[in-house]
Parts: sequence; structure tokens; C-alpha cells
Amino acid sequence: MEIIGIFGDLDSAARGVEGLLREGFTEAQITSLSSVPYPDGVLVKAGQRSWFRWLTLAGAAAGAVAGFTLAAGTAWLYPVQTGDKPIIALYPTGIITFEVTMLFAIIGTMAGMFLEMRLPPRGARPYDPAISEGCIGISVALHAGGEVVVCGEGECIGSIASLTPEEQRERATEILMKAGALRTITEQS
Amino acid sequence: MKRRTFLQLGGMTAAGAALAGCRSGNEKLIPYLIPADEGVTPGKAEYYASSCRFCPAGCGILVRVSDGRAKKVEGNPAHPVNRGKLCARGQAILQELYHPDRIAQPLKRSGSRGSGEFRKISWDEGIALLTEKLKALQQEKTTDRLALLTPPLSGTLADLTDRFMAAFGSPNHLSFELLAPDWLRRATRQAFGRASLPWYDLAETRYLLGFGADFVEHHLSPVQYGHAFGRMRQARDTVRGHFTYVGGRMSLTGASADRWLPARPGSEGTLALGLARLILADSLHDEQALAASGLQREKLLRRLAGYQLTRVAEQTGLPQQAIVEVAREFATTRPALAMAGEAVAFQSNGPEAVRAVLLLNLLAGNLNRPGGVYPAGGGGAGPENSFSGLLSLVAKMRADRIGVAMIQGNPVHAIPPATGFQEALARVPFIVSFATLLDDTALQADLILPDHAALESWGDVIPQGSAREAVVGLIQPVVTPLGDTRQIPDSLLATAHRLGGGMAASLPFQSYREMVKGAMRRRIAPARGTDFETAWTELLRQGGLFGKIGSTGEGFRRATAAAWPEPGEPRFAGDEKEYPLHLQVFPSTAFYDGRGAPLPWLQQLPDPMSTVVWDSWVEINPRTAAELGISHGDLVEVTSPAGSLRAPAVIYPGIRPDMVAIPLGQGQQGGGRYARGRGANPLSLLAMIDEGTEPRPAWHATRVRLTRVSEKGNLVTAGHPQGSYRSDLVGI
Amino acid sequence: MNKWWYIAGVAAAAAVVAGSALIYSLPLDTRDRSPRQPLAFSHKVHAGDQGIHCLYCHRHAPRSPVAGIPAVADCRACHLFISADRPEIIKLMGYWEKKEPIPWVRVYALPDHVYFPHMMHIRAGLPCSSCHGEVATMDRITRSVSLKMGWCLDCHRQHTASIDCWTCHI
Amino acid sequence: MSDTPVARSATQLNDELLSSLRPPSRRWYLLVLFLLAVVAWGLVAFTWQVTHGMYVTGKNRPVMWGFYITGFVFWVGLSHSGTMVSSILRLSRANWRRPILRAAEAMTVFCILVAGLFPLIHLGRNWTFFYMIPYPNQRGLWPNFRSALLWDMTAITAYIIGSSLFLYLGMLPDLAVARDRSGGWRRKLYGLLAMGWRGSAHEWAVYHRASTLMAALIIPVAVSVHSIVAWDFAVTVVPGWHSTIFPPYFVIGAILSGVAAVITLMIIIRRAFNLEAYLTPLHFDNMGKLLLVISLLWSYAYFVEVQTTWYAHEPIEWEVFSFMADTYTPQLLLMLAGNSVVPIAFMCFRRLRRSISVMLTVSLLVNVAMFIERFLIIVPSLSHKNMPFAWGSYSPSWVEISVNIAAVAGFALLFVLFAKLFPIVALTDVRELEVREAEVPLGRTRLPSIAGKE
Amino acid sequence: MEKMTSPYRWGMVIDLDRCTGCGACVVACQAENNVALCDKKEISEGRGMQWLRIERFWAGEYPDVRVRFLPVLCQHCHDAPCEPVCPVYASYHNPDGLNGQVYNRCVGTRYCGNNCPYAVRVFNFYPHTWPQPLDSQLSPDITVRSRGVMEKCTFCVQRIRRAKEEARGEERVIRDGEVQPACSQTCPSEALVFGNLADPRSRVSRLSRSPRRFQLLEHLGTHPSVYYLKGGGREHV
Repeated sequence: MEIIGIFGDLDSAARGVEGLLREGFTEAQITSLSSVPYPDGVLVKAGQRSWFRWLTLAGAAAGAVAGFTLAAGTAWLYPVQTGDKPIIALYPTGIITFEVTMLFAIIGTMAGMFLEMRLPPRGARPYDPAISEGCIGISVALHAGGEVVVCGEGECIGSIASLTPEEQRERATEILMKAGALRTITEQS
Repeated sequence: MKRRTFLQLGGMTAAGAALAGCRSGNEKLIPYLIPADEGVTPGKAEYYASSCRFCPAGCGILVRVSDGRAKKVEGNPAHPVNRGKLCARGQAILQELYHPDRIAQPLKRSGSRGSGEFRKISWDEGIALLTEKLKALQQEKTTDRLALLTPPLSGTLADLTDRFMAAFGSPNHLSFELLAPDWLRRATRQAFGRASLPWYDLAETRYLLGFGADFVEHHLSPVQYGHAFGRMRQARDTVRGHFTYVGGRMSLTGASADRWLPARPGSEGTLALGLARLILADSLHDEQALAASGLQREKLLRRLAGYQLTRVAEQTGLPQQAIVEVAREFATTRPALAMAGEAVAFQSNGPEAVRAVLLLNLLAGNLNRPGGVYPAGGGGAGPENSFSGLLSLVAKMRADRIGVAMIQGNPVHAIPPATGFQEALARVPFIVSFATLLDDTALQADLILPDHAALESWGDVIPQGSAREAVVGLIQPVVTPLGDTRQIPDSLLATAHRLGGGMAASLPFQSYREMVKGAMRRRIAPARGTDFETAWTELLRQGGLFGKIGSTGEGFRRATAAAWPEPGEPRFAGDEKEYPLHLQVFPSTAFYDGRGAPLPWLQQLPDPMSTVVWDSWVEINPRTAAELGISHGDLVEVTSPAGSLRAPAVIYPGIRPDMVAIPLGQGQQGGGRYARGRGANPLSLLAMIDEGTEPRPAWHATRVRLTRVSEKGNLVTAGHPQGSYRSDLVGI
Repeated sequence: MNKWWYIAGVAAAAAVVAGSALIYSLPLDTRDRSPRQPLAFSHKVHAGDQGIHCLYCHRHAPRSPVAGIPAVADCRACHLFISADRPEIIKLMGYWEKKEPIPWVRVYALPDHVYFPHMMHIRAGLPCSSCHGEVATMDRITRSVSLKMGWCLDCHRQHTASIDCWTCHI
Repeated sequence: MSDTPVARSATQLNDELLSSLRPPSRRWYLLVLFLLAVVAWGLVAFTWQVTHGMYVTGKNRPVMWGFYITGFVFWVGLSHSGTMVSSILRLSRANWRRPILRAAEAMTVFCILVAGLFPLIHLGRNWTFFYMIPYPNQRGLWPNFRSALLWDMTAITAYIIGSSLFLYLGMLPDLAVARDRSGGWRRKLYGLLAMGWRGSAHEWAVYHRASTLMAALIIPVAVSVHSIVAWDFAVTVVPGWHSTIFPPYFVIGAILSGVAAVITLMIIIRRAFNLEAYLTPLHFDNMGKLLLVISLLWSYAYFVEVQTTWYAHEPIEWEVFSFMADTYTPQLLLMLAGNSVVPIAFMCFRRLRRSISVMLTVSLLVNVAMFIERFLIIVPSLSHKNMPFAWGSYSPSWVEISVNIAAVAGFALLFVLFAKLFPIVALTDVRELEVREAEVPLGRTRLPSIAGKE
Repeated sequence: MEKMTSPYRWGMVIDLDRCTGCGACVVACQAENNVALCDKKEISEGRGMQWLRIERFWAGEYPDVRVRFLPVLCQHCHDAPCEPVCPVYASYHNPDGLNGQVYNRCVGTRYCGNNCPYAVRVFNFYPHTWPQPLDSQLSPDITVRSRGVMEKCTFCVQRIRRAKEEARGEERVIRDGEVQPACSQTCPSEALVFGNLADPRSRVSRLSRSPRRFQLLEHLGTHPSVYYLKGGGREHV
């Protein structure tokens, strides 16, 4: 269950985030939605570590293999002599290998990026077109709730965790509205 | 156009060709109706030996035949004349056979002469028509009003025509050809006492001194001499034969020379005698050869007193130095050889000049010696001045004393109008042509009895001045005739039989083939009396009768009676002021005297010297061109006392500044789609010069004037005009 | 909504498959593999039942690039006596009377740019059936092989025959 | 909607920058129709060539390549604009790049698409082009990867895909915005392409890393593509072609024409979508500087090329150059003026750099000159190859000219359609800039509200 | 493909001292290889189809003019520049050391034509036809090239193939002089000599060792199979 507060300006949005944190929500639960990127920390702290570049590397590796196989393999399967050049010639093979490597690396990057962004999403997610108009959304991923203490992502949710999602939602809404949210949207579920 | 369709079995591939397109669906597979004869395998080529009759050289050919079609003409390795080699023209006779515009059946003129309107008729009608005309002559007891024009004939055909004319009772058989070597035959007789063409042992000579003898293009026997030239150059380990060429225009032959002496036109004879004098003066001559022929050095020197170096140099326009060098080289290199060619012979002083050149051979003592001059085998006697024959025939025709003219070849195009031949011919009431294409002569004809192509014909040729030993080449059909045509002798036979009486009696042959066979039987009767049929098949297989038969042992010696050569001042038609330039018309490699022009292969063969294709051209020295403001490819007008023509200009460094040259052969009104209306015929420029005693064919004695018309010469050369001067870039 | 997406996807996939099949088989061969012949000549009867050897009729094969098909006269020679009353034979004789050849429909046609010398293949001891199939069992000749270059190459590779391009293409 | 300043300006920006997506005007339709007509004419010319044979072109022996390959090299060159400009500037964090990114990247894609057509157009048997594609087939033979043409094919394929993805990547957030502000089929389309982008902090973080990486990846591809095009000539033994400096020389030339093209484009877009506020003289000033630098580089390369030949004076090599200089003097002069003299002379002056009209003239001149340069590289060398007897000459036929013109029209058409369909100005980038430059009071001064790194 | 396992390396020696430039070889080649007939326009556009040309060079000024003839045909380079540039292997190297051209494979990039320093490759710019019955002359052994493909001298490979077939039948190798291309077969002065360079005793091998030998554009390192023998200079006896 997710709740989004739509803010008209940066400051109120920031206030909202602080409110939430004070209440006991964790950074991990909170993220900002905006149509322009804000440097990390202006609103929330997104994790610095990202893994999709490994896919670039994987793509490159695959491409290298594919490219080499294409060039060298073809020449080897159809060994037609031309102009005293070796059947599997170094430079041409290298060139083809390079091109295909780069191609696959690029594709890998794109794929990796979307994977890490978890796009396209499964099912509809709460959203507000106003965000495109410069509004800022603060989204809280509510916790299943019910327990006394829940730990994850290094830090622990305190008392909030014991509340039911419904109560959590009310708290969050309250905080966000108090911070100056224009409105809040809740995932219909 | 598919090639595999030709591989389809047997004759009916046309159907296959039509069906087999890239369009889908299965093509047809047409079998023979009856199986092919033994030995013939569909899809495998056979070779048939025959002879080339394109020019008098009479090379032996092998024709590659596949599925009933002639595919390729190659030289016959067994043939002593060309030894398996063949010239460009010989290769191209295939296109004579398969020419798209060939006359497929007899034609009778339906329009006015020259209109080209004819009506197809049957052979019966054709022969009937001819016989009727001839009968008329017989009834009027004016059989001498029949004229027969042919190129020089040899072998059985000559025999047949002689009998025909004799039996009919007409003396008017003219065998004339622009390039016929009559002049040489005569000069040889006068100089060396034997009525025979000379045979030069080029291969073995070490120094060749050519006076306008263009043996690479056409002189006597191009292939035979081309082959010999190659051997003269490089066949011997240590010796490389040297070649000096004398002539105002560097011909294709001259291009292969080591030294070029651009002597003023008409001065070649003087040069020859000048050389002779130098040789004798330094007594570098062959003494006993001189003695043997009953001459003394002093006498000769006295006779040659008029030819001091200074005068010769002045007349020929050559540097003295060069003359002296050549004289020394010629005399000190043994064996050395001097050849005279058309460029010399067709001057006003031609005959004397030629004899003067032959005299050099005598001084060099190379008569009947290896690397020297021998009498050519076979050939034997022949016309020595058919030109005068031509003129007298023209006179007769003018006087309406010719009623029927039967013409082989294309004289209307290949005889200079200045002789008056064309308009005289126009007065002849009935003209029969045997042309295979609607050539200029056929266009004038009233009746056309189309000849076979060479590759469809029977016959035999005795090569003229092509070999030392006598050779009889056989011509046999290699494919079934394409159209409803007949070869000339068969037409004549048919006519004779139809005329009946004495004619039929004198020519009692069913077919020309039978006649040829009979002649061959007589020839080899002394050799082997055994079973002739097998011998005959053998002869057909090898392409003729080769070997020493008929070649006599006796060689040349000086004819004591011979008049001493005194080449006087050359005379030229046209005033030097008005017509400052000498004109030389030359037979190009491709067209010979014009009979090559209808064949596309020869049309698009770049002329080796000018690299021009599909056209005729005017060769001009760069300096002259610059003076007249003419540049490469401009359209120029050449005017002579006799006429004028227009052709594109070719800047030609290898020609005297006071000369221009134009190739023969183009400028035909007929001759099929490839020749028609292409280029210009330089013969129309030639003027006659009356040389008191007797007429001589002085084709190089005309002066001309040159004017630039426009830059639109539409000249096409295979070679890049500037690139042709950049041999440095390819390092040769 | 989603349904349509699936349909589109399937269609696209099908198109891709079809397309690749197409380009795989390029250039297309539209020739009829078993055309109806002007005469219902049966190889089964001649080569099969009668056991006549191929080269008896296609007699140029050992010597020439083309195997050759018998001339009408050849057919006639035998059938003057053998089952001269059959309708097809009468048709055959009809051709002979009209002096026109039989317009057989070509089954094994190689493109124009391929040189196939029968003699070389016979010299190599290849049975006719390896290219022409079990002719002896066919009433009407049916082409049983693709005659595509790949097919030729495979066989040449197997028999270590030359796979120089110019062996077949000039 | 709230009344905070950021929000308002954001909406304004959206309205202005997405103005190009508004329903097309009659003038737009007329333009498209005109372009379609030209393209159609090109198709007619091409069909004529296919049905008649290569003789309808001006080619011959020895000049077997002509205007088609000239066009090919030229367009490949142009295609360097986007990638180079956008990625170089992206990596160098030049903020003024932002408004032109999209146009440049789109241009890349369309140029390379157009370029890719030429090698196929110039085939003697276009219908057998599939012989050149490596795929399982019944012929039992695959193409020859030792041929530079196969390198071309691979490289161009890679570049087409790469640059398209690059373009798409750049558009992703804008697509989201477009999605949120549009309805009907457009909404569907943008929604599909935006992939449910919400602009969460996480998405942004990943997105930035990805863009930077892509920029880094696409540059070597671009360089390799034009190097390979250069190798088409450099690996031969044709005098005037066989030169080691060709790849860098070509790449520089490519960037030169690319930059010029981007400038032209900027001017056009500026007028077309009246973005005067976002494409300010400052931008042209910067582009001018870039142009100056590249033009200097090009002049250097050309000088090296010619002077080495002149000094070595290898006969045939020099023959080619002198032939070129003699026969194509006006073209040569125009080429030198357009690629070297004029850009260098003009781009030195700030005032000229900031004058739109000057920039337009210069940029157009550069590209004309660049086309000539390609021509002068290809044709004279072939005309005067090693065998002087077989020298020749070449002049393009109406078919070749038509096809080349149609290529220009085709490119323009693609671009016009793209501009109507997608945000042609990099919306988000511009707005990001606005946000960063929004200032806050601090004591007696004002500071950028956000001092973080990009 | 078997790389150079063949007992043959076909080559030619052209003796420029023998060559008279008569043009017999040109016509012979055209007749043998179904080379198209080109009208004047075609040739004027530089689109003539002849596989073998005789280059004529003028040198010097009147009266010291010299003409040099240079028959140029495909040099069948061992290290042929035309081969590797072909994207589809239409131009390739054959085991006998011949420079092959496969017409039906050719897509017509004309890259080989550009990269042939000898400019001996001709391209079918025009669709060529032979008016009947001229087409009867077409040889069934060679493809009639369609428009849009490159073609060139093959050393009359159809003849070589025929000779090979015969030799194979008799289990022997081809004898020296047994097979000749049309050009050298017809050359009156025997300036063109063809044979097997792999056989050191063949005539062509012996000639190719002559001190007069040189190769065309040797500096390009194409290693042609055609050797030229220097023509006689102006030297006198």
C-alpha cells in the first residue's frame, strides 16, 4: 500500500519528508516523485549504489563473443580465398567484434537501466499528472504492520510498525497535509 | 539471352531460347527428331578445318562448332601460312556468317537503282532472269557484252570463271582489287626475272629495311609475316632482328620499328638508290652476289652518280646522318632484307621505286638465302597491272559495250570514283551482284544472287605470296547454310547448265563441291594414286594440301634485261599552293579495303594506332594541327582536286607535318546496320594522274587542303587523349 | 485491450517466422516439381519393370555435359514392335508422322549460370539416382531434390569434390 | 493548481516547449506534402535506374562510384552531429546544450537512416542486396567480412540502433510529461513509450547514470562508423584514397558538417517553434566556438594530407591531385572557402558568432563545402587511376541528382514528422536548468537554490 | 576451399618486343567470351566491355616519335586488391591462382572495379543483346552476363576446365601448351604465352625468368600472374 502527497513547492515537500521521518517512517519507505531531478538529499536519499552497469559489461562481453563468432565463424565456415588475406583475418575480425561489442553494450545498458528502475511496472501505481507541471510527490510505501518492531534496511521502524496499515495511512496523510500537501493519493487496493 | 539454352539438345534451341526466360515455369526440353550423326555429341564441340578467304593470304582456320552453330574461328596449327595464328579480321568472319542483315534469298530490284528496294524471288526465277539476259546477248552475237568483275581469284574458282567466260565468249573478266599486289609481281619479274611474288624470310633476317611495307596490317600475308616478325625479334637466343621503317606515316607496322625514317612521299626510291650508292661507295656490298648477277661496282656507281648523299637527303627530307647510318647498318648486318610496300608502290613513280628497293636485296646478296628473298610458292603468274584492265573495262562500259555485268565483291565502294567506274557502271543495263549483304554494289544491282558466307561454302584457295612452298587450302562448310543462298560458282554452274549447249558442255559439273574435289584429285594424283576418298577426307580434316608440292627449286636471279630503276620526281595531283598537304589513304587493321566494316567486332576494335572506334578519322601531325587551329576530335574538312569529305581529326605524332592520312573502308551507303552511313570513304578524294605511257594506280599521289569545321567531331577513342602520352606512369 | 496486444504479438511472431522462412529460401523456385508431360511416358515401366539402363536412352551422359534424351526416331525404333497399339505409343507415332519433336517439359532445370557436366559425375561413379531420385519407381518424373546451391555444396563436400566457385559458375 | 512560482513557470515551460505538439497548421501540411513530392520524385528516378540499368547514372569505367557514395559519406558525416554534440556536451556538462539535445540526436538517427540507403541504391543489382546479409540461406554461402562494405553494414546497423536508443533514452522523462498533458491516441502512445515513468528519486538516479554511460558508449561507435567509412577508401590501392590520415580526417570532417548542421537546425527550430528564449545568441556563440575549433582541425588535416603528397610527389598520387585542382578548380576553391577560410575567419568574432543570419550562412556553406569535399575525394582519384590509358571522367546524371535531392527531402520529412510527434526540445533538461538556476536570497546576496552536482 | 593445393598456377608472359599491336587478341577474346557488342555511344561513355585492351602510348616528338603497345588484361594478381573488397565473394581467388569472378553472385557494388589498379574490370552498365542470328555465335560454355554485374578476363577458364576434364579422364596433369586462352592462341607474333607457372620447365616459367621481365605496377605489390618482357628500345644493332 502506498500513499502519495502532492506538494506545490520544494520546501513544503521537504517539510513533509522531515515530518514523516520524525514520525518514524524510514528513508527506505519514502521517495519523491518529480518531473525534474533534484540532487540527492534535497528531498530524499536514494541509495547511491546501482548495479545496472554490470549488465552493460555483460552485454559487452556477449557482444564481443557474438561479433567474433560472426566474423571469424563465417570466414571459417566459408573459407573462400581472397587476395592472399588469411581466411580469419585479424583486423576485419577485430573491427566487427568491436562494433557488435559496442552494440550489445548499449543494449545491455538500456535493458539494465529499465530493470533497475523496475520499469515498466506491474499493475497501475498511484500517480498525479500535476507532477509533470512541477508539483512534487512524496510517496510513502506503507508497511504491512502489526508487529512490535520491524527492522530492515539497517534501521528499524518503531512504534509505527505496530499500527495497522490503515492507521499508518491516516498518520502519513495527516503529516503530509500538515506539511502543506495539496492533496494525497492512496493506492486503490 | 540465355546460354544454357544453347546446350539444349540439338537444333531447335530457338524454341527453348524463347521459352527459357527468367520468368517462372518449366522450360521445354526439345529432343532431336532423328539422332545426331555418329561422332557428334550434343553439348560437345567439334572442330572443322577450312580456309579464310577474307584476304588473298588464305590462312587456314579451325572452326569450333557446337550444336550445329559455329562458335569460334581459330588458326589451323597445321597450316604452313598461319601456323595456328589468325588476325582480327579472320576471327571476325563468324559475324559475316551470322550477320543480322544477310540477304537470305535472291532479290530482284523493284525500285530505282540505289533505292534499296528489292523484291524477294526464288532461285529459279533468279537464275532464269540471268540466263534470259545472257541468252539475249548470245542471240545478238554480242557475247563480249558480258563482264565479270571479281577480286583476284585462285584455284578452282579461277578455273571455273575462266571456262565460263571462255565458253560464253567474253574477254571481259576483270579481277581487280584495290590492294592487289600486281605491282609487286611485275617488279619482281622485271628485277628478278621470275613472274612470282617474293616471299621474305623475315624470321631469319637480322636487319629489316621496310619501305612502307605494312605487313602487320595487310601487306601480302599479315599473319604469316606477323609470326615471322615475332621470331625475328625474339626467337633467336643472341640475335634480335633490327627493323628500320621508311615512310611518311608511321603505320602500325612502322610503330614496331626501331628507327623511323619519315621520308617525303615519293622519295623512297631515291632513298633506296642513295643507300645503294653509299653501300657501293664504301664497297660494303656482297661482291660475289654482284658478280653472279653480272654487275660491276664501278658501273653501278657511275649509274648512281646522281644520288649523292646531299641530294638524297635534300629530296627525302631526312638527316644525312641517319641515311649514312642506315646504309651502314643494312650493309654490314647479314642477312639483311629490304621490303617495298603499297606506300611506295602507289606513288606516281611507284614501279621504279619498288625495283630500286629490290635492288638493295641484290646488293645485300640475300636472294634465295635464309633471311633473304625467295620466290613465293604456288601463286605463280598473275595479273601485273589489273588497273589498266579496270580502266579499259570502264571505257567499254562508258561506250555501252557492256550489257550484263556480274559482280563479286564491292567495287562500287572499293574503287576510287576518279576512275569513272561508278558512273560507267550506272550505264550498264543489267547488273548482277553476288553480295551477302546489301552493300554499295548490291544497291546498284538489278539482280542479287546472294553468296554463301565463307563458313557455308566449298572451295579451295591458293595463298598468294604467303608461303615459300605451294599450299592449297580447302574451304568446307562447317554449318548448314542459314538462308536460301548459293555460293557464286554454283550460281554460275546453274546458269551455264540452263544456257545449255557449249556452256553446259564446258562445265559438266553437278556442283562446285564436285569440281573442287576433282581438282584436288588431279593435284594429288601424282603424289598418291591410292584410294582417293580416304585421302579426300584426310585433306578435309587437315584443311588442305600442304607441303612442297609445286614449289620449284629455282630461285630469283637478276633479270639482265630489266630496265634500270630510275624513280624520277614524283608527280602529284593538285597544286602545292592550293593543296599543301599530301594525302595517304591506308587500309586499317580492321577494315582492310572496306570488307571489314560491316562486322561489329571490327568496328568496335580500337584502331591500334589511333584507338578510334566505329568511325573514320584524319591523322594530323601536332604541329600542322596547331598551325591550322585544329585540336583532337575536331571535325575537319579534307578537300582534294577530286572531292572533299568531313571526318574527325586525330592528333597523330607519327606522321609528317606535310601529310594527312585517312583509313579506308568506312563511308558505305549499304553494308548492313553496322557499316551504313558511318564515317567517310577517302577514295572519293583520290585524283588520277595520267602517267603518259600507261596508267598506274597512284593512290598516294593526291594533294589535299585541310580546314577546321567545328569542334563536334564526335570522335570516340578507346585511349584517353592525355593519358596516351603518360607511359611514364606505367613504366614502359 | 490486453487481448489485442496478445493477438498482435502472435501475429508479429508469425510474420517474423514466415519472413525468415521466405528469405531463407530466396531466390524462390516456382518451377513445377512434377509437371504433366505431353506423353505419359513411364520411367517405372522402362527403367523399373523392363530394367533398361539409364544410359541406354540418355546415352550422351558419359561423354558430354548433357545426358541427352532419345530422339523420336529412337523411341519409334523400339515401339514399331513393342506394344505399338497403346494409345500413348500411337500419340508418339503421331509426332513422328508430323515430323515434329516431342515438347517434353523440363523437370531438372538448372539456372543459366550453372555448369553441370554429367560426364564428370558419372566418371566419379555417382549413381544417377543420387540427383534424379528413384526414377525407376516413378510413372511421372518428379523432382526429388532442391537443386539449390547449398544442396550441391553438401554433396561436393561429402565427396571432397572441388568447391571452387568456378567449378560450376563461369 | 498551486500558485507557487516554480509550478507556474513549470507549466509555462511545458506549454511553450511542447508547443510543437499542437495540431499542425496548414503550412506544416504543405511542407510535408512538398517533401513527400520530392521523395516521390526520387523514387521515380530510382525505379528508372532499377528498370533500365546503371547506365542511367553518370558512372563508367574507371569512375565506378559517383554521387551515391558521395551522398553516403556525406550523410554518415552529418549523422555525427547529434551524438557528438550531445554526448560530448553532456559529458562536459555544458548547460547550454540542453535545448538543442533532442534535435541533434534526432538528426543523428535520421541522417544515418538516409545514409544507409545509398549503398543499396548504388548496387548494380539492387534486388540481390540480401546476398550481403549474413543469415542462414539455401545458397550455402555467407558474405565476406573481410570486405570494408561488410564493416560498413555492421557499423551502420550498430549506429542506427545505438543512436535510436540514445534518442529514446533522452526523451524518456519528456515522454512522461507529454503523456500527462495529452489525451487520446497520443496519450496511449506516450504512455506506452514512457513505460510508466514517475520520476521517483530512484528512477532519476539510475537515469542519470545511464545517460552518462550511454554518452560515453555512443562516442566510440560514432568514431568507428566514420573511420570505417574512411577505410572504404583508405584500404584500397587507389591513388589519393590510400592514405593513413583518412579516418581521423573523415571523422573531423564529419563532426564539422555535423556541428554546422546542428547550427542550421537550431536556427530553423528556433524560428519554427519560436524558442528565442531558449536558443539564445549565447548558444550560437558557443556553437560558433565549437565550429571554429573543428574547422581549424579540419584545415590541419587537409593540409597534412595535401602537403605530404606534394612533398613525396609520388607521380600518380600527384597526378590525381593536380588533375583535381585543374579540372575542379571552382569546386576546390568553394570547398576550401566553406570548410576552412570562411568558418575560421568569421567564427573568430563574437559579434558574428552571435548573429543568427551569419551563422545560418556559414553553417549552410560548411555543409555544401563538405558535400563537395566528399565528391572531390571520390571522383578525381577514380578518374585518374594508375593506368593513364584508361583514364576517364564523371558527371552525375539527372537520376543521381534526383536521388540525392530526394535524400535531403526524405531527411527533412522524417524530421518534420518527428518534431510534430515528439517533444523536439529537451523539455526536462531545460526545466532542470531553470530549477538549478532559481536563486534564493542569502543575507545580501542571492545564491543558486541548489548547489548540488548534476 | 583447398588453398593452393592445385598443381597449376596459371600465368602469362607478354613479350612487348614481339607485340605488334595488331589487335587479333582483342577480337579473339571478344569472340571466345561472349563479350558484348558495344555501340559508339556506349564506348564514348567509357562503358566499353572489352576484357583485353591494347594500350598505345606515344613518346617523343616528331621525328623522334616512338609508339609503345601494352596489352592489358586481368593480371590475375596473387594478392589481388579486387578480391577482399567484394562483400559477397563474387570476386575470389581460385585454387589455380586465378582471380575468379562469379557473375551470378555479383551484386554490383563495383568496389572491385575501383580497387583494380589495372582498370581491367568492366561493368555491365547496359543490358546487352545480340540481334539474331548473331546470338548463334554465343558460346554455351560461358554465362552471358546480365546487366549490373562486373566481368573481366578469366584466362579463358572454360578452356582450362575443358582441358582439366580431358586430363582427368586420362589421369594426368595438363601438358604445357595444351591449354591456351583465345588471345595467346591467336597472337600472330606469339607475344602472349600462357602456361603453368608452378611448373618450372614450362615455357611461360622459363620466359618469366627472362632478364627483360617486369610486372605492371609492380610497386603496388599485387604480384600479378602476368609478366611483361621489356620492348626493344631505340638501340641499334
